[in-house]
Formats: sequence, structure tokens, C-alpha cells
Amino acid sequence: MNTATGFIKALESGTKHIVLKRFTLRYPEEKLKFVGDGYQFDPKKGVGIAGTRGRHILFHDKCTGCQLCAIACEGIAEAITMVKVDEQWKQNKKSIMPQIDYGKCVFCGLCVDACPFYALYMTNDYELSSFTKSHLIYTPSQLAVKPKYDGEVEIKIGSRGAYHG
Amino acid sequence: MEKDKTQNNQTNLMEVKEEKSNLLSNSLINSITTNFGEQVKLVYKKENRSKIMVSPENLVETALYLRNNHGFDHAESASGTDYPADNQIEINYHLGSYSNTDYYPYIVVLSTRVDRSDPKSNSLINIFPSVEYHERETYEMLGVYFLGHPRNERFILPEDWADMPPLRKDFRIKGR
Amino acid sequence: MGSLTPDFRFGNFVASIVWLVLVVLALFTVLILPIIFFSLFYVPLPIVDGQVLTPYLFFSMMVDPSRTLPIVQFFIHTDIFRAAIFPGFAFAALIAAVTIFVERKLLAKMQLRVGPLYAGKVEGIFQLLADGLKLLTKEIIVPSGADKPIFWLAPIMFVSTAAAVVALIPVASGWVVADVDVGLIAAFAILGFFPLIALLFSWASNSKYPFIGGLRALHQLIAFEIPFFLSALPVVILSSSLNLSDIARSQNIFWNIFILPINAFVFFISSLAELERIPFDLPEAESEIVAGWLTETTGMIYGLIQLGSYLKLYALAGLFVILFLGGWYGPQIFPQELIPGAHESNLPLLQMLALDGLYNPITVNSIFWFLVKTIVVIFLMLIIRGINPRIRIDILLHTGWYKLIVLTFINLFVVLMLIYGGIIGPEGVISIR
Amino acid sequence: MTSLEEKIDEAKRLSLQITKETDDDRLMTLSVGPQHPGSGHFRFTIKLDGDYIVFVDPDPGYVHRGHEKMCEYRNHFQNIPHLERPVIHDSCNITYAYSLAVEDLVGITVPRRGQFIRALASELSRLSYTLYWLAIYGIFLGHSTMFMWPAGDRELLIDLLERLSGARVTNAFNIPGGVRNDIPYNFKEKCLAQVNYFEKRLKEYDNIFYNNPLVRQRTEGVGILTKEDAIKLGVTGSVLRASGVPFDVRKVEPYDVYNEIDFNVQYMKTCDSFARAYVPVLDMRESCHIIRQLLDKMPESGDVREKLQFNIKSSPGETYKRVESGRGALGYHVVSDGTPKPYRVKASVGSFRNLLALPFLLTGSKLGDMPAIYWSLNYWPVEADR
Repeated sequence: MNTATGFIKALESGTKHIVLKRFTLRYPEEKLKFVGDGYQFDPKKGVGIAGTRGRHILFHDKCTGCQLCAIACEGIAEAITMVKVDEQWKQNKKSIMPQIDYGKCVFCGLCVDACPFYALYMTNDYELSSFTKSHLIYTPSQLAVKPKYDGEVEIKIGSRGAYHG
Repeated sequence: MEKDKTQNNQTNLMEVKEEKSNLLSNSLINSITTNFGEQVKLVYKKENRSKIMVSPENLVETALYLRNNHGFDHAESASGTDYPADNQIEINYHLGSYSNTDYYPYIVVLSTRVDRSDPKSNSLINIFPSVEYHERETYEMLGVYFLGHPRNERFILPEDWADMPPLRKDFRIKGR
Repeated sequence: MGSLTPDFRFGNFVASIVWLVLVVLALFTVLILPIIFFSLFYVPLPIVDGQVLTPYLFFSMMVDPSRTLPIVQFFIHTDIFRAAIFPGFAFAALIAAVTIFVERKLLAKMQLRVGPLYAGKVEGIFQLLADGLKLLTKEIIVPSGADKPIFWLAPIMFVSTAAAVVALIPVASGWVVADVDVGLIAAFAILGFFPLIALLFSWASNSKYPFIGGLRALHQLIAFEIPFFLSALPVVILSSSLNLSDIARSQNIFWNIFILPINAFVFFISSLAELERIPFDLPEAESEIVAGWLTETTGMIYGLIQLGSYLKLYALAGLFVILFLGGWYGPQIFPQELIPGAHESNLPLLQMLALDGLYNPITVNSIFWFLVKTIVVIFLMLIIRGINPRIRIDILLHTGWYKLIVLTFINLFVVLMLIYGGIIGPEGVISIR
Repeated sequence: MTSLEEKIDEAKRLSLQITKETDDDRLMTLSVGPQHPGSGHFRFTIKLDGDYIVFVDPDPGYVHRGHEKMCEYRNHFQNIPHLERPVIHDSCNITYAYSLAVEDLVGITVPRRGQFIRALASELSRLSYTLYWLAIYGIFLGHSTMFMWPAGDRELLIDLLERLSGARVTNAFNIPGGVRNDIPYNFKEKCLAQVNYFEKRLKEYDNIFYNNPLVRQRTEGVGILTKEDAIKLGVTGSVLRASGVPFDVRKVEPYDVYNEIDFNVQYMKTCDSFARAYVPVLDMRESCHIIRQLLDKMPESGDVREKLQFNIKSSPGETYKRVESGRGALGYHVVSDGTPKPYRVKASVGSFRNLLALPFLLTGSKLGDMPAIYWSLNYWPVEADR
């Protein structure tokens, strides 16, 4: 009889789920909502500010070309190289700024931790796919652009199960 | 007030635990030193950890003693460290105990140093069957030949590996 | 857009389609029509409505809707219609296709997924079409060292054997492709070919995993053949006929499932095993032997075998309905006339809609109830897959040889005792006829 | 010609002493490996006598070999994103153990709030790993619903981890000195709601999977690893606890805040595949319990990270620190020579230790039991490579 009750319970549990709300996030139409603007770091306090670790954003007016981000990345992904930029900044005598290869980046965010001048943050944008490898290399001017991300969907827990909505 | 009390209790508990672990390690070290004398050298003694260094000849004896008298019945890992400056390779067995509840948190590092140019050591596979794959890995990663181990052969590395054992210090990763 | 070629022009596309249509039309008039007309000299033409159906008459009848009906009426009583369209292959294949789609959607719902979604806008109803097209266009890889004739033949044999079982299933009184007196035995005989095909194909694939899968299929199907057959035996005793239509007709008052519930259970379980569906999909156990005897199948070979196995699913569900669920009997819910007073009116459109001479309320009702019951049985077979794991070969064989056979034997004796005790049967207290 | 039973006995005996190649024409050699859907990045060769497995030779090392060598070229912080790679689902536990080892070498203590947060992250990580493992166990037994449900419910925990650390799987969250960032706004309520909902879902797993008679048939009494054998083979984690040894590093050697948390070590005494499959689920219940306590007892404010230099120099010496990961005790033996880079890192991982039980249990069992035994070992193929 144990066998029969086991089957019946399984059947009941299975059929119950037919009427539950479906959990799937329909990705291209729906996108997840994230907590903040992205992962940031406060060098004075020495802790980060919670956020999604997506593509970087580089503030040209704060970057001093100190290479600390590139040094941090050297042992991890070797994704950051310092390149010459045409711009002239007072704080950046050598005119070098990081250029990030997203084909190599692992999005650990240790470069953001390494930056002492609030120049490098991470944003919510994670859709970086491209047709060629060379398109994955983001130059400093590309990194300066603030990406647009409009995710509105969150996990909600209702009476008919959890769902994305 | 209550919080203070609980905190006090906790600190007391911690102290009791530390004392217990100290007592345990003391009794363990004492028994080993009384039994083996000068042959066994204590390297360090921390909370719940202690490391003893033996000569390669005494390795099996010490392991057998630890297993039979103190209930260290398995090895969490067996690994090697290369010391080219001393021309030696150190082999560490991290021994733990599942049968003796007192020694649950305790780990004895049984280590020995063998000659780097011709590294050979006695296998502990008959005492701790659990070191089987660890010793095999150590063989291919550091080139230490374990006498008595039935399969000193390739395990993790590629099948066509023909270079030197990769965890030796003079093996350099390309581009580094 | 990236998906289009750079030199794509919509005008060229339309022009190419127009060109294609013109070429086809020209070929049709120049080559195919003469061939048809020449061949018609040698083919005896059927007589419809008292006239010989010449092509000229055919085309003129097609123009007048009121004269189309006799042709259709004539056509649906030909053997070729029964074998090819209803209740034969096309009908069964349609049900098989719907089954595949419903299964995917149902399992998805049970597993909190969405299932097929994008093909065909509405809940992905054209997913199967897309999959079929994909399978058609895929390369068929034949393993080196494979026994090529058998490798190519096996999928076709699989589908045709499944279609042969379908041919024996009556969907309404008189609506069956092959109304044979040994229908039940014929069905079991044809079902017995499947392990042979599986073994032949797996052997011909020249690979280890198919070989193990084929052996498993052989073991499994033979182990379940006997309880399968024995569980149908009491039904034969009760209705004293092997003809499937007669068996269905004998249940116009009581369904057999009320008298033989244990047999129905055993039949259901064994048909799951025959179908190699979870929990009995050992020949295709993907975590142990890759894909079992289907490992080396590619492209349309796989598609044909899938089609065959879903045809088989329909056939066995139909067999279950015929044997235990009273066949096509059910309360009459279709009206005597499709549109009341339609065939007395003078409007030709209404007369056409009345489908005078085509619409038979009893047959339509029978087909409806048969379909409803079959779909319920198919549904039960599908839902089992969502809640159960695969079982092990030795448990499976043990279940087949020890438990189910014993159950059927006990039930057989019980039925015999009831009949000779005069409780059920033709002259019993509970009369079946 | 020896009989089959003798052969199996001999193979069982040999499997402790590692089986030798058997050359018998009657045996069929079958590769269960990377080209095979049922194993992941791992291969083992099995030899079949009829339906019985008489010889098993595991052959790991497809993905992450040479991991320990790579650590010697990077400093302690740079090692964090590397070390978590083998089991990205359980990344917080791996980095936890390494952080403990480095903190021991450097000689610092983590602020109390940081300790709580990283314990929280590691519990979430453990839950998400166990669900992933369970999903694969479901599909190994051919139970497609049991594949989809845990894989879907894992999203709840991944979502929490993403809110906490900013990445879905490769968190790089626990670092030497604490955690990367403080918990975000509104995290506690969200975490409580999702974990409570998740705990309810565990009952459904019982209904559809663990109490299903067919699952019971396939797993009960299969692959019995007795307590003596388990101790002898030195297995760890849920495999050990399923064999009746209540050993959990969180309990026996509490690290950080675990001595303030009230939880039980879940273990079973039936020693079979079913116990090994069920103990992780019991652990998940305990983990939900622990998460609630952690959220409750966490200090309202305070530092979460001890500020360390990027090139922190540790004092020469060596240490061995372990945590309880999703697969059992996970220890890091770190040797330092005073430079910012470790001299030698040795990871003692649960998968590698449980791998030893694989030939022992598979030898003599049926081919149909192979998935039920193999994946019940709570074994993550890639982690054994390291």
C-alpha cells in the first residue's frame, strides 16, 4: 500500500504544478532588475557598494593613469591594458587609460577595488556579445559611455508560487 | 545584562574548548615523543593542528603508531612541496580521525623530507587506503616514487605528458 | 540585419517565386497533363452517381459545389481513403503529432517551464513543424562499418509496422482499415516485430551503446509481451470474439474495465513497457548508455523512429479503449441533423453545409467518443513520464516475469470462475450483451 | 575460469589496492566520459561482464588541472577569482577556506559583521550548489521533473547571491579580510522571503522524488558503503554522513561565527545510495535554518572588511584551514615564504576524496546502478582535477 500512496502523492504533487505560475524568465522580453547602478568601491572606507558587476564605466576626469587596475588584473585575466588617449587631463600626465578586453574579463571587480581615485566602476550592462573578437575590446572612450539598462522584472512570491514579474 | 551573560558563557565555552584542544595536542605530542624520542621532531603546534617531521625511514612506523594508538584513520590529503634550496621535497600527510570523536577537529601533519634528486618514499597505502589517489597525484605532480604503491602512474596530467613533474619549482609556466 | 545576406532584395525574391510558379505550370501543362490523360485510357474509371467519372466530369463537378458531395461520398468509401487518411495513416500521424506537442507542453507546465513558445506565435503550436523541417534538412550520418541496408531499412520498417497496428484499430462501427476476424492476435503478432527491429537496427549500427540498448529492448519487450497478451485474454473470453470491432460492440452496456480492473492495469503497464516510455525507457536510458538503440540515429531516421513510436502510442491507447473502455460507445450528443431543416431549404449553401449523405450522427458520435477516450488514455500515459524516474533492468524484468504474469493468471482464473459460476458472461446474472 | 562472484570479490579487494587491468575477451569495455552525457568533464572506463561492472578506472583531469601551480604565480587576492573556478556554483565556500588560511598566515581577524555576511554567502552558495547537484541526480535517474524543479528553484538563491555579491555564480565575494561589500538595502526581507519559500519547496521534492516508490527501488540498498569502509576510504561530506559518521566541519571545528549558530549535523545510518542522496536535502533544511539565524544575529552595523594591502605579505609558515563545502570538508594547505605570493597551495577537496569510493562501490554493481551510485557520491567532476 505504501507504493500506491507514494505514486498518488507524486501524481498529486505533479499535477498541482500544472496550475502553478511558471517560473521561467523570458529573457529577451523580460530583464532582471538589479539593486543599484552597479558595483562601486569606496577606497576611503575600504569596502565596496553592492551592485551587479557588469561592464565597466571609466570617468576620464578622474583617471590618473596609475595602472593599478592593470596590475590587479595581471594575475587574474590580463584583460586590462593601458593605452594612450588623445585627451589632455591635468591629473593624467602620461595620458594613458585602461582598455578592457571583455573576451578575457571574468568580472571579478578587483580592478574597481584597486582604483583609489573613484575612476573605475561597474555598471548593470551585461549584454556584451558581438560578432567579432575585436569588438569585445572596449577603448577608454567606449568605456566612458554610461550604458542604458532597463530591467524591470523581479522574483515575486505569490499564492500560486514564485514567478518573475 | 542577558547579552553580557551569553557572551560570557560563549567566551567561557571557547576557553574550555581551547584548553581541551591544548590538552589533546599535548597528550598526543607527549605520547609520540616518549615513544619515538629524537626520531620525531615537532615543527609547530597550533590550535587543533600540529605538524611532526620524521625521517623517511620512520614514516611508516609513526603512521602506524598514530593509527593504532590515537585513532587517526584517514588522510585528508597527501601532498608535496618542493624545496630546491635544500634539495629536498617535503611530503605532508594531513591525518584526521573519524573514529575518535575527541580528535574530530584535530589534524596531524605527518611530514617527511626526501632527497630531491632521487625522491623515493614508502607508501602509506597499506595503513591509510585513503591516500591512494593523493599519492598517485603527488607522484605525477612532483615525481616522488612511492615504494609499495601499486600504481605509480599518470592520473590527472595529459596522457602524452613528457615534461618534468609540473609542481617542481624549476618548472615554469609559459609566459611567466 | 545580420540574418539577411547583404545583396538581398525583396523584388528579386518575389520575381524568383513568380518564375518558379510559371515553370511549374508550364511543366504541368506540357508534360504531366498529357501523361495523366494517356494513362486514363488504360485505367478503369469508377462510377459515381450513375455516371462514369471521367476527368472532364470530375472538373465540372468540382465547379458545382452541390455535385462535389457525391465524389467525396464516393471517395471516403474507397479503401485508399481508409488506409491513407481516415482512420489510417494520416489521422494517426496527426494524433501522433498532436501528442508530441501536448506532451512537451504538459511536461513543461508540470516542470514550471514554458515549453515551446516562439514558433507559431500562439504557445508555439508550429514547433513540431519546425522540428520536422529541421530533421528533414539534417545530414544523415551512417557509421562506418554499419550494415547499410538494414540501417536504412529499419526506420521505414519501424514506421510501417506501427502503421500496420494502427490499421487494425476501429474508430467506429465499420470504420477500420482491416476488419479481420483475428484482429487481436494480428495486433499482438505485429507488435512482436518491434523488438526484432530494435535489435536489427542496434546490431546494424555497429556501436556498443546501441547494442546494449537493443539487447535491453529485446529483454524488456519479451518480458512484457506475455502479461500484455494474457491481460487481453479475459476480454476475449467475455466477448467470445477476437475481432476488435466485435469486442467493442460487446461492451455497449458494461465497459470491461469495471469487470476487469486488474487486467486493465496490467495492460496499461505493459503497454507503457511496449512503448519504451518512462519509467520503462531502458533501451534509451541516456545516463547509462548514451541514447540506447537510437544512439546512431540522425536526421530523418530519428524523425521516422519518433513518428513510429508515437503512432504506436496511439495504436496502443486505441487498443486499450477498444478492449477496456467500451470502444466508441458513449451517450449520443450529436443532433440528428447538423443544421436543423438545412437539407429541405432551397439555398445551395445550406444544403452543402447539411452534408447530406455524409453526416451520419451515429458514426460521428462514435468517432468523437473514441477520440475522447483515446486522448484520456494518452494523457495518462504522458503524465506518468512527468513524475517517475527510470527503473532498473532487473526490477523491470522481475516486474514483468513475476508480478504481472501472476496477476494476469489470477485474474484469468477469477474471470473463468465468474463465467462458469454464471455471474457474468452471455448467460450470466450480469449480462454483458 | 573463475566464477563471476569470485571475480567481483577479487575486483572489490583490488579496488582498494587499485584494480589492475584485466584482459578478458569476454568483457565489454565501455567509456563513460566526456563524450557521454552522463558524466560531465570526467571519464571512467568500465568493464562489463554481462550486466555487472567488474572493473572501473577513473580518469579525471580534463578541465582545471594545474590549478595549484597557477596559485604560486599570483598574490593572495588575485588567487580568489581563480580558485573559485572549479566549482563556480559553490564559489563562496572555496574562497572562504582560502581566506581563512590567508588570514591565519597574516594574523588578522575579520570584523564581526563581515564574519556573518560571509557565512551567509557561503550558506547561500552551498544551497545553490546542492540544488544543482540534485537536479543532475534527478536527470541521472531519468526523472525530468526533478531536473527542472531544483534548477528553477536555484534561481531564488542565485538571485540572492547576485544581489549580495554582484555576480550570479563566480562571486569572488569572500576575500582575505572579510567580504567585498556590505549587504544591500532591503536584502534581509528579500532573503527571508525567498529562503522561507524555498524551504516549502523542499517538501514537494519529497513528494515527487524521494517518496516515489520507483526512486526508492532504484536507490535503496544500492551501493552500500559501510561505516568502516567509509572511514577507511576517508570519504567526506554527505557521503560520510550517509554512512553514519556525524562529521561536519561547521560543528566539529567551528570557524568564524558557526559556534554561535544552533544547528544539527544531519546523518543517516542506512549507508546506501538513497541516504547519500537524501542527506544533502536534510543539509539544505539545516542551511535554511542557519541562514535565518545568521540574519537574525547579524550586528546592525559595523565594518565588513579588514583593510588589507593588495600585495599583503604574510609571515613565513604554513597553515591548513578547512570549511564544510557542499561536497564535504574543503581544506587549503598554504605554505608561505614571506613574499606576497604563496609558496605552495594544496587544496584538499571533497570530490577528490570521494572519488576513491567510486571504483569501490561500482565494482560488482550493475550497469543500471551506475548513475545512481556515481552521482550520489556528491562528486563534482571538475573539482577533482584542480
